[in-house]
Amino acid sequence: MKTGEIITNRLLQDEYYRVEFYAPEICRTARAGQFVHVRIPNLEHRILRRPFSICNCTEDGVLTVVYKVVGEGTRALAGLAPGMACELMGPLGNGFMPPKDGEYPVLVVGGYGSAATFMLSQNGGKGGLVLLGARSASDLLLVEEYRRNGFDVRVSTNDGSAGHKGLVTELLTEAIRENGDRPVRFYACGPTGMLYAVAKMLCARNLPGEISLDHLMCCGVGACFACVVKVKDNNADGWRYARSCNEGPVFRAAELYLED
Amino acid sequence: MKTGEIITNRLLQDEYYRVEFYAPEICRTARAGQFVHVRIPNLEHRILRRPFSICNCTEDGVLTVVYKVVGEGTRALAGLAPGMACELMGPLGNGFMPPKDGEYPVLVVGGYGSAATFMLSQNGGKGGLVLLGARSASDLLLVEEYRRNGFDVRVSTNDGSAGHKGLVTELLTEAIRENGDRPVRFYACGPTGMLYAVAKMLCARNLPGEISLDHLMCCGVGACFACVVKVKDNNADGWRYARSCNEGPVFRAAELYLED
Amino acid sequence: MADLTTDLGKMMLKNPVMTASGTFGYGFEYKDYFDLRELGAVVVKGIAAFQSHGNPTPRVAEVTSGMLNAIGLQGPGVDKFLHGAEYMPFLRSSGATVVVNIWGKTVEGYREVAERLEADREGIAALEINISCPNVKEGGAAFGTDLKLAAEVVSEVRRVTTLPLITKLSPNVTSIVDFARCVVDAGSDMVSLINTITGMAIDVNTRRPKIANLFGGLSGPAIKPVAVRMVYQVAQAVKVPIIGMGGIMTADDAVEFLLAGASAVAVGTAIFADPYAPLNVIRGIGEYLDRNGCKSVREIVGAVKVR
Amino acid sequence: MADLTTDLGKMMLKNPVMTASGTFGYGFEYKDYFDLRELGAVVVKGIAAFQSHGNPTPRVAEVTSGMLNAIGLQGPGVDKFLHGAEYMPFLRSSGATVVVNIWGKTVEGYREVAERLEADREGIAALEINISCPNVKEGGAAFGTDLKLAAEVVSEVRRVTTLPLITKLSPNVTSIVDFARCVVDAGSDMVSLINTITGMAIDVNTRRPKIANLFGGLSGPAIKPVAVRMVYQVAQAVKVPIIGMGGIMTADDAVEFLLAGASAVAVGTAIFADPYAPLNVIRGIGEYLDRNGCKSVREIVGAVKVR
Ligand SMILES: Cc1cc2nc3c(=O)[nH]c(=O)nc-3n(C[C@H](O)[C@H](O)[C@H](O)COP(=O)(O)OP(=O)(O)OC[C@H]3O[C@@H](n4cnc5c(N)ncnc54)[C@H](O)[C@@H]3O)c2cc1C
Ligand SMILES: Cc1cc2nc3c(=O)[nH]c(=O)nc-3n(C[C@H](O)[C@H](O)[C@H](O)COP(=O)(O)OP(=O)(O)OC[C@H]3O[C@@H](n4cnc5c(N)ncnc54)[C@H](O)[C@@H]3O)c2cc1C
Ligand SMILES: Cc1cc2nc3c(=O)[nH]c(=O)nc-3n(C[C@H](O)[C@H](O)[C@H](O)COP(=O)(O)O)c2cc1C
Ligand SMILES: Cc1cc2nc3c(=O)[nH]c(=O)nc-3n(C[C@H](O)[C@H](O)[C@H](O)COP(=O)(O)O)c2cc1C
Ligand code: FES
Ligand code: FES
Repeated sequence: MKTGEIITNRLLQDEYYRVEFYAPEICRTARAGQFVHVRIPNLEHRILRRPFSICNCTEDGVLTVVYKVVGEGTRALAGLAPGMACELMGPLGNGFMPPKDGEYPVLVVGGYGSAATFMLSQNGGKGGLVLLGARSASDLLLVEEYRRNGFDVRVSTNDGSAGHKGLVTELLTEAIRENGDRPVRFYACGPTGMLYAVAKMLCARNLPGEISLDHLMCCGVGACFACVVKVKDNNADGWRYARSCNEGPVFRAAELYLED
Repeated sequence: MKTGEIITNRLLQDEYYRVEFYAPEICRTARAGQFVHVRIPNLEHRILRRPFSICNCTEDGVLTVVYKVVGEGTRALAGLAPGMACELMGPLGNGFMPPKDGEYPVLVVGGYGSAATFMLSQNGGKGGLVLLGARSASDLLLVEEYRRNGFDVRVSTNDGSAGHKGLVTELLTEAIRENGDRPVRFYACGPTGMLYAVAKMLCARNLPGEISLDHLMCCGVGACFACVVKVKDNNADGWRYARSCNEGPVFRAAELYLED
Repeated sequence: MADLTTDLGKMMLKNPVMTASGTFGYGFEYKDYFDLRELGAVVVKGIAAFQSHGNPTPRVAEVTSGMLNAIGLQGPGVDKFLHGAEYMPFLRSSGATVVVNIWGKTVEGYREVAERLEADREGIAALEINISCPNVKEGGAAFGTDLKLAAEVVSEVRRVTTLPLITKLSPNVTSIVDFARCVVDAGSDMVSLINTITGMAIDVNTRRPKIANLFGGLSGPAIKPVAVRMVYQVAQAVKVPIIGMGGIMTADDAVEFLLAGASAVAVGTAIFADPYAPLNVIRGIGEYLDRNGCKSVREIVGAVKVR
Repeated sequence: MADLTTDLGKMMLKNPVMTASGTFGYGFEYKDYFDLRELGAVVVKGIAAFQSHGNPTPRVAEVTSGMLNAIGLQGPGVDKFLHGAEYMPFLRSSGATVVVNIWGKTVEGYREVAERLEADREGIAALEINISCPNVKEGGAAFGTDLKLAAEVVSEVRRVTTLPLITKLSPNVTSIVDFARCVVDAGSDMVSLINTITGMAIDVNTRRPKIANLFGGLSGPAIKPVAVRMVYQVAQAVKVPIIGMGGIMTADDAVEFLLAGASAVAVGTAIFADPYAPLNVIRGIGEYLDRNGCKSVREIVGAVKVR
C-alpha cells in the first residue's frame, strides 16, 4: 500500500481543511477528477476507507486534498499531525477529459467539488471559467487559487453572503447564454442534486459535459458494487448500474440516466 | 465521572510506564490496594475500562499508576500525552488493612504488584520488608522508592539477573524463618500463581496475610459478577464466588478457597 | 423540554431508559453514582428460585466493539433478594421503578420465582422473563429457542402473577417474530429484545477458549444493527410495547431503536464503559426531541420512514 | 517456513486463505495489486443464470466495527461471466485457483447456473452455493433458512456437476448445525460459513433506513465471535472441510477460525480496508506456525483446547 506522510494539515476555513501528503507515486499519474482512498489511522471501529478528490499534485510529489469535516472519519483526519501517515490507494477512478484544443472549460462546482476540478485550471494559462456555488460565503473554496491560475471566477451563495444570491445553476444558465457559439466543455462536481440539475441542463441543450459523482464507496476499485449510479444502456430497462469508483466517478452528462 | 488530567506519562523501564493523574478527589481517600478503573480515550472498539492499582497519592492530588504495556489498552495509555485526560472511577475496592500497632509489614510482590502495595511503605518511617520477585532484573519495580521509604528490599529473579535466582516464595520462606516470633503481617500482590502459593504458605503456618488478586473486570463496582474468585463459605459446597472488585481485590489469605 | 414519559401499557415510566439486566447489578452497586429515580426503570440481574454460583471463570472476554459473557446467572436466589438489605429492601427505599428479571432451569422454576415475587410484590413494577436459559429437564436446549417451551414458561408465570410481564427474547433464532407472537399469545404484556448473541473467542496463544464455559453472549455496539433489525421486525408483527436493547451507547443509538418501533430502551454494556451512560442517553433523547420539534418521545416510536 | 498447503478433500490449496465472495469482485479489479496466484483461492462475486441489476442505492452503510450491505447480487450473469474478458477468461489466464459463487431465485435457477459452469468448467476449482437468497417462488423466504429448500438446492446442483461443492451457510438460523448436516447429506463436499447477519441501521436525522433495501447483511469484525462459535459448532457436527469467515482482519483472527475447526478461511470486508489483507493473513499464519513450532497448518485445524 502507498503510504502518504502528512506534510501539512491545516484549517482552511470554516469546517474545511487542506491536507498535503507526500505521495510521489500517485502524483506521477494523477489527473483532475481522480481520487485517493484514504485509510484513517487509529479509527479501529471504522473499517472503510474515505474517498477524497485529488485537488492538486506537484512535481515533487505533494498531493493535496481539501476536505470538509462531516463525520468521524474526517474529524479524525483533521486531528492528524504532520509526520503522521495515511495509507492511500490511488489515483483511482477515471478523471475528467481535458478540454479539446480550442474548447473553453467551464467548471460548475459546489462545496468541496471545487477541489475535484482544480487541476483542470492548471491548463497552462489557457484560462477558463469557474462557477462556484455554496450555501454561504464560508463554503466557497479555492476562489483565489482559481484566479491565480487565470480562471474567471463567478460566485453564488444560497444566502447571498457572497456573489449572486441563488443557485449556481442560475449562473450556469447565464454563462451558457453569454457564451453563444464558442466551443465549450462543461465540468461539474458538487452535491448530487446540483449535479443532476446541471446534467439536465446540458443534455437539454446538447452541450458536452462531464459530471463527477460523489457516492458511498467501499472498495474503490470496482469490486463491491456499493457505489453504483444509473447510466443509460441499451438493455430492456434503458439503464444499468455503473460503478462510480472505476467506471466513474466522472461520467459524461449524456451518459447519466436521469429519472423523473 | 472523575476526569484525571495526565501530568506526566513516562517510560519507567522495559515495558513499564508511570503515569500521574491530577485526581484530587480520588487521592483524598485512596488506600494501598485500592484501584482506579480507567477509561482509555480514543479506543472506540474497546468498550471496557482497565483497572490499575493506585500506586501513590499525594496531598496535592497527584495519583500515580505504574503499568505494564501488555495489550491494546495499555499501549494506547502509553501513547497519551500530558494535558490529555482519562475518565477515572475510584478509588474502588477494599484496600489493604494497615499493620496493627507493633506488627511488622512484609510485602511479597511480583511484577506490577509492586505498585499495589507501595502506599503501605509510607507508614511514617516504621519500616518493613519487601520481597520483590520478577522474571528478570528489568521487571523489578520501585526498588529505590521502597528503600527511600525505609523498607528493606530483597530481590529474586527467575533468571538470576538480579538478587536471588529463584522464586520470591523462597525469599518468603527465609523471611518467615528469620522472623521468628515477631508479629508480622504479610501483604502480597502479583501473578495469580505466586499469590496462591503465598496464600498456601501463610495458611499452612497460620500467619496473617492479605492478598490482592488481579482478575478480569467489567463494571468494577460489584454489578456484573465478571471478576469473581472462590472464597470459603459455610454453604454445602464450602465456597462461594466473591466479586474481587468490591469484596476484594484484597482478600485475607485465610479467606481464599484454595483448590487442589 | 419534550415529554419523556413512556406508556408501556400496564406500566408508565418517567422516561424510556432502563438498565439492561445483568449490567447494573441490583441497583445498590451504583447508588453512589446517581439517584436511581432518574432512570425509567432499574432492571435487576436475573433472579431464580434458588441461590446460584454461576459459571467458572474466566466469564468475560473483550472482543471488537463488544464483549462476551457467560456469567451463568450467579445470584442470591429469590429469598435473599426479597430480604437481603442490599437487594429489594434497598430498592424499595430508593424509590426506583424496579423490574425484576427472572429465570429458572425448569418451567416450575420460573413459576416458583414469580410466585414468590408476587407474594412480596411491593415496589416491583414488572417482571421480565429471561427465556435464554437452558432447560435442564429437556436436555439443555434454551427455552428461548423453542416455541413450545417459551409459551409454556410465559403462561405458567402468567398464571401466578398479575404483575406486568415482559418477555425477553433471544436473538439466536431464525425468526424472532415467531417468538414475539408466541409469548404475546401466551400472555406476555410486552417483549424486550435482544438478549446476547452466542459467540466464542479463542486465545491463539494458549489455544483455549477465552470463556471457561466455551461460549458467551455477545453484547455491545457490535450487535446493534442486528438488534435494531429485530426490533423493527417485531414491531411490524405484534401490537404490545417493545423494549429495545443491544449495543446502545449514545442517545442517537437509543433513538434508532425508538424509530424502529421500541417504546423504551435498555442500556447494558455501555454502563461498564460509563456508569452515567443511561443518564446521558436520557438527556440526549430529550435534546433530540427538542431539536426535532417533538413534544413527546411517543412521537418517534416506530417513526422510521420506510419509503 | 511451515507448510501452508491445505487439503479440502476434493480440492488442494497452496494456502488456506481465500477471498470472500462479493468483496473481491472477479479478481480482475485487484490485478494491479498483486498476483492472484498468491491466494489460496479467489472466490468470485455471486453469479446467477441471468444478468441482474441488484438493489437500489444506498446499498451499504458503515456501522461500528463493520458494515451493512444489500448489494442485491448485481452481476453479469453466467454467459457474460464465462465469456467477458474481465471475468473467467481473465481468471483462467491469471492462473488463480477459482471458486465460483452461485445463486438463483429458484431451485432451477441454481441448477441452471451450475450446469452452464459445468459445461465450461476449465479453470474452475469448485462451486460455492450461496443459499442466503430469497426464493421468489416460495414467498421470499431464504433458501438458507429452510432446511427443505437448502437440501433441494444442493442436491439439484449436485446432480449437474462433478465440481467440488461448497455450500455457504447463513448465520440467521436457530441451529446452523442442522443446516450443515442437511447440506452435507444433500451432497455438499464442504461448507463455508458465515454469510452476513441480517441487520438494520437508521439515520436518526432523516429517519430513513441507511440501506434502501431496509435490511442489509452485517459483516466485519463485529460478527467474528458469532462466526467463530458457528464454525466450532459445525466442526463438532460434520466431517467435511469447513471454510471459516466473518470479520477476519488479521492472521490471529484467521488462526482463531482454524483452531475452531476451519480448514481454510476467507477474508472479506477487511479487503475494503486493505486490499493486501489476504496476503498479510497468509504471511501471518506462516509466522504463527513457525513461532509455535508447527510444521503444517493442518496441525492447528480444530486444535482448540476445550478442557
Ligand atoms: C469520489 C469522491 C470524492 C470525494 N471528494 C471529497 C473531497 O475532495 N473533499 C471532501 O471533503 N469530501 C469528499 N468526498 C466525500 C467524503 O468521502 C466524505 O465526506 C467522507 O467519506 C465522510 O467521512 P466521515 O467519516 O467524516 O463521515 P461519516 O458520515 O461518519 O461517514 C460514514 C460513512 O459514510 C461514508 N460517506 C459519508 N459521506 C460520504 C460521501 N459524501 N461520499 C462518500 N462516502 C461518504 C463514509 O465513507 C463512511 O463509510 C468525496 C467522495 C467521493 C465518493
Ligand atoms: C485490581 C487490579 C489491579 C491492577 N493493577 C495493575 C497495575 O497496577 N499495573 C498494571 O500494569 N496492571 C494492573 N492490572 C492489570 C491491568 O488491568 C491489565 O494489564 C490491563 O487491563 C490490560 O489491558 P490491555 O488492553 O493492555 O490488554 P488486553 O490483553 O488487550 O486486554 C484485553 C482485555 O483483558 C482485560 N485484562 C487483560 N489482562 C488483565 C489483567 N491482568 N487483569 C484484569 N484485566 C485484564 C482488559 O481489561 C481487557 O478487557 C490490574 C488488574 C486488576 C484487576
Ligand atoms: C455481563 C452481562 C450480564 C447479563 N446478565 C443478564 C441477565 O442476568 N438476564 C438477562 O436477561 N440478560 C442479561 N444480560 C443481557 C443484557 O441484559 C442485554 O440484553 C444485552 O447485553 C444486550 O444489551 P447491551 O449490548 O446494551 O449490553 C447480560 C449482559 C451482560 C453483558
Ligand atoms: C459488499 C459485500 C458483498 C457480498 N456479496 C456476497 C455474494 O455475492 N455472495 C456471497 O455468498 N456472499 C457475499 N458476501 C458475504 C461475504 O462473502 C462474507 O460471507 C461475509 O461478508 C462475512 O465475512 P467478512 O466479515 O470477512 O466480510 C458479501 C459481503 C459483502 C460485505
Ligand atoms: S466502491 Fe466498490 S465497486 Fe465502487
Ligand atoms: S467487575 Fe463487575 S462485579 Fe466485579
